[in-house]
Amino acid sequence: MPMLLSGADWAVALVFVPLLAALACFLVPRAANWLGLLAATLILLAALGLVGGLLSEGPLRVAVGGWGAPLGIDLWADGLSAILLLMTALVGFGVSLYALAYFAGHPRQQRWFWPLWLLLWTALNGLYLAADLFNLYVMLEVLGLSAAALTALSGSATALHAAMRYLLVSLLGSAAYLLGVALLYHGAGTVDIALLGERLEAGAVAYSALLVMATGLLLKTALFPFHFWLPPAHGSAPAPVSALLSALVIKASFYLLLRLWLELFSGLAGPLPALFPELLGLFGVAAVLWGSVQALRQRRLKRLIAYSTVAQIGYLFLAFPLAGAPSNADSMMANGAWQAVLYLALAHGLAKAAMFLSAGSLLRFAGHDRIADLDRAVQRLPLTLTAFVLGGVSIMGLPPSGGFIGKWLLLEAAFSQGRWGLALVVLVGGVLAAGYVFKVVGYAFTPTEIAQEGAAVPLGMQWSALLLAFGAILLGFAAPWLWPLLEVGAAP
Amino acid sequence: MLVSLSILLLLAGAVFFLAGTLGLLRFPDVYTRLHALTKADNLGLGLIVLGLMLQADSLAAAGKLLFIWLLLLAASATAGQLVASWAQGKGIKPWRG
Amino acid sequence: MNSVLVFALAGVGLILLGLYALLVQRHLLRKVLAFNVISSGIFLILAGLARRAPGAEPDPVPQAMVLTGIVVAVAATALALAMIQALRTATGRTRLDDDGED
Amino acid sequence: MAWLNLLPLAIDLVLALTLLWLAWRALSSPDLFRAVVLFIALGLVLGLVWVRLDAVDIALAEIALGAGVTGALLLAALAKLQPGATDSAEPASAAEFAAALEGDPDTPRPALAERAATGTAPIALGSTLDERPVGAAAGTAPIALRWLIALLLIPPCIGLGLVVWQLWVPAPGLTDLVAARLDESGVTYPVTAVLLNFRGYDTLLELAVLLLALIGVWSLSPAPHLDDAEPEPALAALSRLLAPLMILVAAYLVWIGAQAPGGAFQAGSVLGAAGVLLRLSGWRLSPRATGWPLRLALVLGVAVFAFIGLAVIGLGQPLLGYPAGWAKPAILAIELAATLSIGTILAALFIGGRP
Repeated sequence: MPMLLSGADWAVALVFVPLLAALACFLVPRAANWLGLLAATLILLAALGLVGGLLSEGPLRVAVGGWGAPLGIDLWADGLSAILLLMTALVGFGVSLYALAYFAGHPRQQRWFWPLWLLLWTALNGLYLAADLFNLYVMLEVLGLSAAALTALSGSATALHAAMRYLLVSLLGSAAYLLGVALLYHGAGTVDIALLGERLEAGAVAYSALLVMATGLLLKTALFPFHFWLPPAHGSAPAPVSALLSALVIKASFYLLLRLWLELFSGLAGPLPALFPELLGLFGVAAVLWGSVQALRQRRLKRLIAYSTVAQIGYLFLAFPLAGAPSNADSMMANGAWQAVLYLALAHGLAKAAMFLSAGSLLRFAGHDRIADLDRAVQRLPLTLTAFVLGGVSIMGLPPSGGFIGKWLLLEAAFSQGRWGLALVVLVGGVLAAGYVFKVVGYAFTPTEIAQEGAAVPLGMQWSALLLAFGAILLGFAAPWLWPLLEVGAAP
Repeated sequence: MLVSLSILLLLAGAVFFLAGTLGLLRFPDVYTRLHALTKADNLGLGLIVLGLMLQADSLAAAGKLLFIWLLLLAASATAGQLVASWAQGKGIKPWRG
Repeated sequence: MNSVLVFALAGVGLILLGLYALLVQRHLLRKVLAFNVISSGIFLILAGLARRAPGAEPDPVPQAMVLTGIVVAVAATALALAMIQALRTATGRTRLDDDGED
Repeated sequence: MAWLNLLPLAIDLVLALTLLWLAWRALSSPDLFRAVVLFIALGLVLGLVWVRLDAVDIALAEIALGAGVTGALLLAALAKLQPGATDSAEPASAAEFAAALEGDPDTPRPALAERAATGTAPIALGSTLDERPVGAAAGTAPIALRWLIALLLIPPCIGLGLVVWQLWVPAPGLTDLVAARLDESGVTYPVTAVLLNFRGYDTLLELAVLLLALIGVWSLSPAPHLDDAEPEPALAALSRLLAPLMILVAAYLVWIGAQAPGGAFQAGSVLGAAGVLLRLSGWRLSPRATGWPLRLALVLGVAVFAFIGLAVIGLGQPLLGYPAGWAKPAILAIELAATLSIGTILAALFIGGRP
């Protein structure tokens, strides 16, 4: 890590590298592959640089334009945002590698994939770095529009249909969020999250802002019962896009909800802030059960993985009732339930990306993604199936994967508080996940009556998926490196 | 004095707008409606602009108002022409009796 | 009662009308119209309340935010309309199937 | 004469009710064309409301973008969506006219547009523009569901209304802070100072959103083939007259933005309207220009903004922190580039589809 650049410079690079690369890809489509790969590498470096900066300098706050909140816009980074930035960089890098090979046969899709994906990446990085509610709104819109356009990339009727619905949901979600921003601004005279945290008082304004913002963000995060748009969108997009949507995009709105809850609303007095986590937990339980059962019933591989995402989103929300009332702002991330959430989010990001990428390889190989006709895919695409299974191990929560650590922390929190019901849901969800992962694996071992022809799958597609799957497993060993980073608390 | 003249002009303009609106709502077909729209409106707006010009702070402001009216004349004349020729292209017969 | 409040409350009314139409109407173009009406309602609340102190200069920050919001809404509308046209070309339909709830 | 004090409030009440009525009609009208035109009228009344709220910038943007560009986009889309619509250029050109008519906020346009709306709608009713299905309510949800949705929506909205009521206490917001540091911003008009300096980061991303929408539109489909039929002579004549004038107005709006309402977005939409007008009257970009020169014009705004924002870091300034004394030229350069890009993007969005 060259010490020439400070954490602030890395933060700026995280937003501007993908933005400028997107412009360059749009301007010179012929060079898009190389520009995209270059940008992905630089972003990965910048994310590592930012992590290094945080570890040595502590939490970061950058006043854009030098004005400082509340007049100007601030960027901030603490352990929570740095970890999500790092996950985004890792998954984004893996998916970019995959996309090089995947889109080689689709020049039209390739041409638009890169600028749209790099703008999506700009929005993700910008969102994790933003300390300003209105800036977050703009980031959410960049995110929503680019995600919807990417969903429609293949141009098929189902994809367009899913993308249209996704776009409407996403726009409605951002509008609800913006309404909350308007109420908070007029209630407290600022849109800076840290300042708002100091000024916001319990009352009708704060509660209504919480309700509309949470509704908008839950809609975007696709928590049950707002999940209806997710399976078609994630199931019909091109495989690299599905991976990005499932692994990264829903995490962004989840992060924002978590951030708002931690910084603004959880400390407020009153019945609503007490009731709110329980309600989210209830939705989470329903999501785990409903998503898993639906995943078991699917006949198409990508649909199955998409429903698995619905279930895994549920786990993230089980932590809300378990986290309890915050004792003070600094120890929030020392709370076992929040650590569990972060681990689950990371593990899901890596594992789900690996699974969707594998599904894309299988689709390329067989020309379809009917689970029943996988026809000895294990023998014929061993790398891909390994990636799928390793991702599945993390989703099931088997040791030593990252998913295991996350679920373990969650169970620990549930047991220590005597919340047996929630613990049971965590376990049942794991069993159901095992059911749908092994359903796929089982068919992949079975020969079908009519032997299936297979097309060649580029090695780049296979290895990049495997890389991400290994990441999901290795995450289980990464705890000693992650906790110190997580303790880099939010900047005051 | 100037103010009452201005008010008079503004009111007259409003009357023309009202008449134009009535014509638009009550006239039987596209061509007659266009007639109500373009003629009454151009005159109505002209009167209102004239009334406002009398109250303008500076010559420049009055000039701008006049300019707005001229632009609107050009635009509404063209729009009227476009709508009419489109209707004719569609084979819509002018209303008779 | 003053005009600022009147317009802010009209903003709430626009949100209500827009939400209702978004849920009830099936033609996608109408949903796009409804989304724009909702946005306008939110803008009225955001920038309308910026003029609360009587006689004083209105707060420029929410005004700038609404300007940004209007541009974003236009961009979103353009993308949505293009998507509707692509959907129409691909399927011949201008509404979402099984569209009761969203 | 106490009643004279109540007159402004009465006017505002009438405006607010008109707003709601137009919204309701626009959203419930069975004829799509009528719905769109009513929606444009709604945008124009909203423009008046913004003037009443002393938000002239928003009024300009609302009328140019919210009513004008959005309306033109909606009508163009409608023309392409209609079953059996062959001559898509003409309804669109009429639409552009409705939009071009409303160029300036100081004339009593809403009444005009309202009448233009009701005036042209019957034409549409007679033609294929009507999408009214045979089954009366097929375009909406079943009646029971509609009631349920309405009943479910009303309580939260009443709650929101109460919260807004509660928020109606004089609060300065950031007015004083903006005023205190206006001198350092390089411009003398507060809204422009917020947009391009204090919160310039948002504006940069907002430009990126516009570009993103265009990339999305281009990724979806190629541009529709426009037949090279002779344009209306009247339209051609008008566009020859208006296009140079609009470019002049755009330049004026950028320049005036430093001290009064105006700026890149309003100017850009005027420029975009000029482009649309030229296109409708038969003018085409030469094929050589539709490649990278066009793309360069599209990205220029974001690129110049980002470049200046990053270059100042090399001078020891924070991101987007213009050095003392350089704020005004920097903002002017950014606004000029942004205006060009916004105009090009809006015109390209109207045409729709990649070249």
